[in-house]
Amino acid sequence: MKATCSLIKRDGWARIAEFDFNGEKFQTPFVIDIENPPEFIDEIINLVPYSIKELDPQAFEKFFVEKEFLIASGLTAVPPSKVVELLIEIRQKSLTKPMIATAIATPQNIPLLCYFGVDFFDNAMAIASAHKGLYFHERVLNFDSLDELPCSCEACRNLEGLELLKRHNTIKLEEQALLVRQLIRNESLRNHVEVKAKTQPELTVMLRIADRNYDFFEKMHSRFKKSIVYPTTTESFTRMEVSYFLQRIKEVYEPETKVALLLPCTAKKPYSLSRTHKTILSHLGNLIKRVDEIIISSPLVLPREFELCYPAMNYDTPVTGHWSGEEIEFVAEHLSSLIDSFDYIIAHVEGGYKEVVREALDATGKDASFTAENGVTSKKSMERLKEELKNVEDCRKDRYRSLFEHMFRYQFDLDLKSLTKFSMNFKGRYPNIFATINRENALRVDTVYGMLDVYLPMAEKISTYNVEIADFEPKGTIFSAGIEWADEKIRPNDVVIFRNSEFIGVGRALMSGREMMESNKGYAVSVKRKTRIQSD
Amino acid sequence: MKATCSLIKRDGWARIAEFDFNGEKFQTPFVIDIENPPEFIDEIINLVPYSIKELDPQAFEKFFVEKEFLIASGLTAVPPSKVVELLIEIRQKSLTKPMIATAIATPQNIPLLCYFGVDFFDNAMAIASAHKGLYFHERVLNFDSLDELPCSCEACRNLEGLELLKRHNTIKLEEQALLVRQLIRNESLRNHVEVKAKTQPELTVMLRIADRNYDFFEKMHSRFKKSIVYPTTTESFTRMEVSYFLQRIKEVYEPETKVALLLPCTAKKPYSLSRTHKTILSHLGNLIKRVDEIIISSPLVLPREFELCYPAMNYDTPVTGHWSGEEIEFVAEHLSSLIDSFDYIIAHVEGGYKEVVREALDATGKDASFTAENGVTSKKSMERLKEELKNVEDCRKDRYRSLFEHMFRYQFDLDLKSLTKFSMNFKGRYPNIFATINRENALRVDTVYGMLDVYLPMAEKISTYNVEIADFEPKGTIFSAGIEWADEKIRPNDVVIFRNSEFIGVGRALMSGREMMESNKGYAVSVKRKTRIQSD
Amino acid sequence: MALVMLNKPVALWTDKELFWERNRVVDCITVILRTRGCYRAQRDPCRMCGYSIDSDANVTDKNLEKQLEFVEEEIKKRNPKILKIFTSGSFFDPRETSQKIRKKIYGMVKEYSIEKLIVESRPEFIRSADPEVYMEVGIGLESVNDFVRNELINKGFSFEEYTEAHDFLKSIGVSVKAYLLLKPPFLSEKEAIDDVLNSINLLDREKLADIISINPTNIQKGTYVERLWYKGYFRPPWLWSAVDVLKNSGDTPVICDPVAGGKARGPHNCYKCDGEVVKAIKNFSLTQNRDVLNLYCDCIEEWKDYMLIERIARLPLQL
Amino acid sequence: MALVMLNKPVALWTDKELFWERNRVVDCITVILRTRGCYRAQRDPCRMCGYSIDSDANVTDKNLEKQLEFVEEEIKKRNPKILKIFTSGSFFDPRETSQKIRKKIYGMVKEYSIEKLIVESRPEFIRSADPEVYMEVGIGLESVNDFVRNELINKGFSFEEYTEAHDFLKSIGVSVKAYLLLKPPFLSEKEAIDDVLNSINLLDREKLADIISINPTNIQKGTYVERLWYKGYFRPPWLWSAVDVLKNSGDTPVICDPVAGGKARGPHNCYKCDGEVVKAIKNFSLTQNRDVLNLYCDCIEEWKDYMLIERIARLPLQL
Repeated sequence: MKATCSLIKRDGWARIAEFDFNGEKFQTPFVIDIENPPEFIDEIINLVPYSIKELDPQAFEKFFVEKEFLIASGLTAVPPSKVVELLIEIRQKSLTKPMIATAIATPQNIPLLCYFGVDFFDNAMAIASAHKGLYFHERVLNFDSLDELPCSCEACRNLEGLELLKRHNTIKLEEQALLVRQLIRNESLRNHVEVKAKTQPELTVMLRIADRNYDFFEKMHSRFKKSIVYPTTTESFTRMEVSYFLQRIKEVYEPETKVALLLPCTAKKPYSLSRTHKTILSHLGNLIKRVDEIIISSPLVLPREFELCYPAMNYDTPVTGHWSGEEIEFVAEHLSSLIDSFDYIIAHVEGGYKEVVREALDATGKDASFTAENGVTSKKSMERLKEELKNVEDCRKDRYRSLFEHMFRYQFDLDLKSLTKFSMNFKGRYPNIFATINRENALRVDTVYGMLDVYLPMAEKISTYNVEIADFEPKGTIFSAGIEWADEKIRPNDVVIFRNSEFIGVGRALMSGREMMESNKGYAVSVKRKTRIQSD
Repeated sequence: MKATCSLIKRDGWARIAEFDFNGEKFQTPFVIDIENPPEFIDEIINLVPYSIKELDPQAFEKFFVEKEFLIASGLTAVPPSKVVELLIEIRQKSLTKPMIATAIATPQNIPLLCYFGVDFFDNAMAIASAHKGLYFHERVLNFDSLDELPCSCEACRNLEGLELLKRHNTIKLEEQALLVRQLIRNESLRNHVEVKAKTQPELTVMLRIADRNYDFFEKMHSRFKKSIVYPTTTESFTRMEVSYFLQRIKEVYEPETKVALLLPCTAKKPYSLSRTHKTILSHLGNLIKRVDEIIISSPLVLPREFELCYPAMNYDTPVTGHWSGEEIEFVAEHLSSLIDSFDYIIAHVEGGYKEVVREALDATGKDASFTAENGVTSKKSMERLKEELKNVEDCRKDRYRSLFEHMFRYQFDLDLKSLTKFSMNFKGRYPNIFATINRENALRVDTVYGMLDVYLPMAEKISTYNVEIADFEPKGTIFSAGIEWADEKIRPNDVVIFRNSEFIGVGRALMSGREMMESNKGYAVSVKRKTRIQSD
Repeated sequence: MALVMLNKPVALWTDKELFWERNRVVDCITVILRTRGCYRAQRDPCRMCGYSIDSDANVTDKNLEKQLEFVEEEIKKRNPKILKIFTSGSFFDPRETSQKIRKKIYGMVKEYSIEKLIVESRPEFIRSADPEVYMEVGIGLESVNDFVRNELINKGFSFEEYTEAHDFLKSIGVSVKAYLLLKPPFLSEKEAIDDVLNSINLLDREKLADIISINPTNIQKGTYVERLWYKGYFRPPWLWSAVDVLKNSGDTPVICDPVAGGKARGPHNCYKCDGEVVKAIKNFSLTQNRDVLNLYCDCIEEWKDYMLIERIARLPLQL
Repeated sequence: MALVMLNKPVALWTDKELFWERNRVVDCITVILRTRGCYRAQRDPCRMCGYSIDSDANVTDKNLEKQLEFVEEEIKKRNPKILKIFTSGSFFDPRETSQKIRKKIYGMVKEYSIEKLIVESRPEFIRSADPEVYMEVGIGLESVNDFVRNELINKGFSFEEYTEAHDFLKSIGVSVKAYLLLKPPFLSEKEAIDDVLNSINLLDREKLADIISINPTNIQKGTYVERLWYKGYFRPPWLWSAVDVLKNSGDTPVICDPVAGGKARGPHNCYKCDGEVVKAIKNFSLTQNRDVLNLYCDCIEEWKDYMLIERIARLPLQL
């Protein structure tokens, strides 16, 4: 039996895909009913479970046969850290093959398993649980102890006893799979994964260990998303959205001055449109151009240049006024590397922010003057800050230019200045700003995704994140079948430049670059704009 | 309209109660359907919302009338910290009155609101959300973006459009209320609250701020429970089960020797039945009686004497092998106060545990020898530990006696030694052990609740946690109507001694002591055993 | 403030108005004179009233004369049948418009054959009028319910004071227009509708007004209601509520001009149907034809539920 | 190990046994001799076999003679119709029971008028027997499927070797009992049932056994299967599976004695009905009456679902 995979939507390794098994179609994540299995069930059955590998590598070698499915079986017999290892090992065998985790699905673990790239589940655990009197819900409940059923599914309303339990438990799995599908569409699965991981210590362990596998998750990590990051828990600090960003800004940050001005974050995004930042900025006027601004938040810390870059625009932290020791340590560490190249620091912060700065100063051995007192916008604070800045060497940082250059480097790994030979101008009302060349739009800040959008005149100049397509006129969506070559750096949601002999255009990647080359079906690039190549 | 309240079951401030409004009965937590409201609705309607107090105290004074209900209204207009303040303020007005939080309930916040003692909710937010196209689920979803409905409730299966949304959203509230009811029955609401708090930053903030209100939550805190603590998140460290325990053991700990032996925790509970501890203890033989043992875990740290005490028997921590800075700090702080009275420390620990010990030593200025190397049960480790103990002054700690004395002090605030004049003997197979006086059972370790159970000969000697009841023969359950006086220290689940002129007995409290006196209906004490008082 | 401002009315515009006594629609000039303003405005203002912003303590009779000259010019140009003179206070309060100024206005009305003069006043000042000028006096009754009027709105006069003023005006042949406030602070949407309908009902039954004007609350700068609104405690009424009130009024003519209708600070529905509904309300106000109020939009369902929600929530739910 | 142990059989007990050729139930003595054990046990044992624990490399003919003396005493006391001699290996393997010992046994059978001698052997050793003793030889065929027998169980002989041994034995008038293993490692519950039924079917159709004995896998100390079981990769079969097999067997008599039945390490159901079901299986083994297998317990539903679950899970779900 041959399976074909058409990718519909990715959120990291989690995906909605349509699998076709000899004409029968299944959209993932999908829960197989073992009482009424699909025809492809034989592709999932192997003699030994995958995890036997640990106990008896020879038996595994001898009896485990690779099939159309990537089969993650026997996971209940190994500890959480091993489950993570096996899932990652299995998922990496193929980008396109369907992956099933057998006999393990519960409403609690489905989101996390999808996060590892599992496509198919079954209701074995649901049925086994039913026989043990376990009733699936947001927590697993004891059926016999229930006075009333906290559910209005068809099973709970029409069935009784064992039949009710089996069907209800299965429905809860299906609901969870459908919920995950929706969250993939919203690009917000991770928030949900973090919540569900809290329901059981083993899931918490799995998630914590998962986050140590940066390389695996980075391969499918969307660098730009339309969803919001809710850093409500410890694991939020180690999620890809945060790790990648903090890592990447360090790689591409090029401050222009020798003095860093540290400012506190604000609930409103972008920060510079908040009341606090507006007050400070308008008070300082041109003085602000003498320094490089760095905004301290939790878990993010970033130069002003990245405040429109995902996820700086798209996070909402719970603020109690109290910084935990861990938060301070985490943020201070990242702040340290950002301030490393500066001669002097002006820290216009108070409270927990100040503790962060102190720790970063200790780590770097830098000096700083603290200018805030009784609120960062108090009269005294503002005066002291102004005085401090007056002593700084004059400089004329161009805010928009710097922002575009940084975001461009972050996104394309290219130097905008040299590409455009300084011919760029800027327009628009912050944050909806444009870079133009010869009065034509070249780049635009896409505030939904926190990235730069590219216009055709600029597209031609971008040599990275390119996709070569077959000779057809691209319309709407480019399918992976039509892709000849793709930059391996490409991740889902990246802005890509596609070309063939006749056309050049700009699109949004829906797959990773490697996936574009490896898969034969599915949505690869959504076309934003294109043009016929001018033959000269 | 008069409401009467019969308490059925408490889990902290959250409760299942039956309210009777002129003959119409409602079991809480209950969600009012505003499209089809109960007759008592007028008791909930006030001219101004409670939270107007903040904006205009005069309007509040003038227009807010106290009614049969404690009305927490207008909460959506104030920040999370204020919501917490108001909820606590309102709940404290009465232990028996029904409390409603109006126009705020979502499936996400119901558990937390119940945790504050809210009894009634309404579906105003559910309906308002429906009109905005919001579809309630574990996350709030956008109805229009749903390809398939991840729910099989009657609304999703039979209705369409707005009617579907309104009904579905309401059903999700009702399901959540029923789920909470079940979790109250299981005494495990807090685990769920911690999970749900992760769905939204404001709820995370509310929970964090809630935990700063120790005094409020302590008033209804069950010191002993049958449920498991899953410390999967930062907020688990500040939950009452942990805070109270760590605080209380410090108050009642009385080490007998001058040397503390620090040991690592184990997944199996009680620790002393784990393979690791069994190995160590059997290896040391009588030497162990020369020291006081302290077990280091996260977030708990406790003398061996409390290993059967809730929640030391009843927690399951996610273990990745990595201790976070915050964990180390937290545990070290509590360890510091436990080791303060010792002359010398033997730390038989490695890895993260060692870091904890180092930090505690720094804080207390104590010395320690570290005896473990390559595993705490390695041959070398065991030998070094033994050598170390041989140098310690001989002592003959009686393990059972010490355990009973500590648990007794923890539970009743009384000195068992002087109460029993040293006449006690011990029997049973650990952890199911008994203290006897004149061969009669006096005390028993109740391993389900992690507490001491009391037999009648002992009951007479206990002067605290007493309840005076009216003159009737207590059977099964004592209702609060029959209670004349109760020790204010009593919390739900406490073992209490009840008496009247004819009977004395032992029961389990189902309410707090104050509540027993203030309420006229409801389950107050469940009778375990009783006897007619011998008249001499 | 420059003197020149004191010499100009706050505003002046031409409009169509129902001449209800004659059952026809005529041209009308509306003038808002800048006066010293309502005597309560500074000390103890009504919770929704922001008109003090249009008044100035420095206004003298001289200024008012100048303002009237300006009005006269307009009258000459437009030749209206009805003249409305509003003062952001009480026309009959001598601190706002002195006897002298009032006489000047009566004179203008007669000179230019204006058929009707419409003014506004709190009831306590209503003691006299020019019997030769056909007048209509608008009184901000707001509600027949003393609790609503005085506790919620802070109006500071009783229903009895209103009826006395009404009876006096009728006795000298002056028409009375009662203003009713649709949605005072603290009343929920439905309670507000009920209160207005209750007022209409009583006024109609007892013939205590010749015409009733419904004012849906709008958020005026610097008012108490604005604070409520800003903090999330108040939503201006739905236009559907005004429609509902108009549909269920009695025999007494009822008009309504929804100030800021369809705006966030004014009465509004879903913002999609608002234009149409405002137009219908205005149309009804001119024609008293209930048929024009047969309107539909999807948001009518939301409005119905909103009434249930606000009843228990005591504030609008912001989503 | 003390010498005295080598001089006593591992075990000896009296039991009822179906004398199937005569269709009656008779007294039977079963002896497990301590021999050097199966030659494969140390090098390359079957995955479920823990019998090596009952053997000892030091056993000599002297010891075996002593053991037989012990047996003889018992025979004198009990006077059984059937004698079963098991060696934790192969009766015909001269390394276990030499020609001399075997002769001694044949002699005992004749001397005490025992009507039938039952022994066990791997097929490769079956080359001769005493024509004067009525014998039945049990062969651990386990499955007719070579893959199952050799890959999964590691038995190390082919089906052909079995049929050759069978044909030889039949040619000299010896009965053949085929042992079938119910649930080898790695087969799921249902696959295991199907495999046994497939084996029964073939043996029955081709008349390749006189009697079939079903051995539900039990967890023996020190075995590969024990490791699987300990780590959560194996569950002994349900007794319902044995019942199912027995119910669906053919004309060849089928017996089953579920070792450790109803225990965690043996075939079991829900532990509530196990006693009754084991009894019924034993009863059937004596009577071949299928009616005794009409049993019911709630857990039969769980067993049915368990078959579906284990098929996909490839291990038991521990809850």
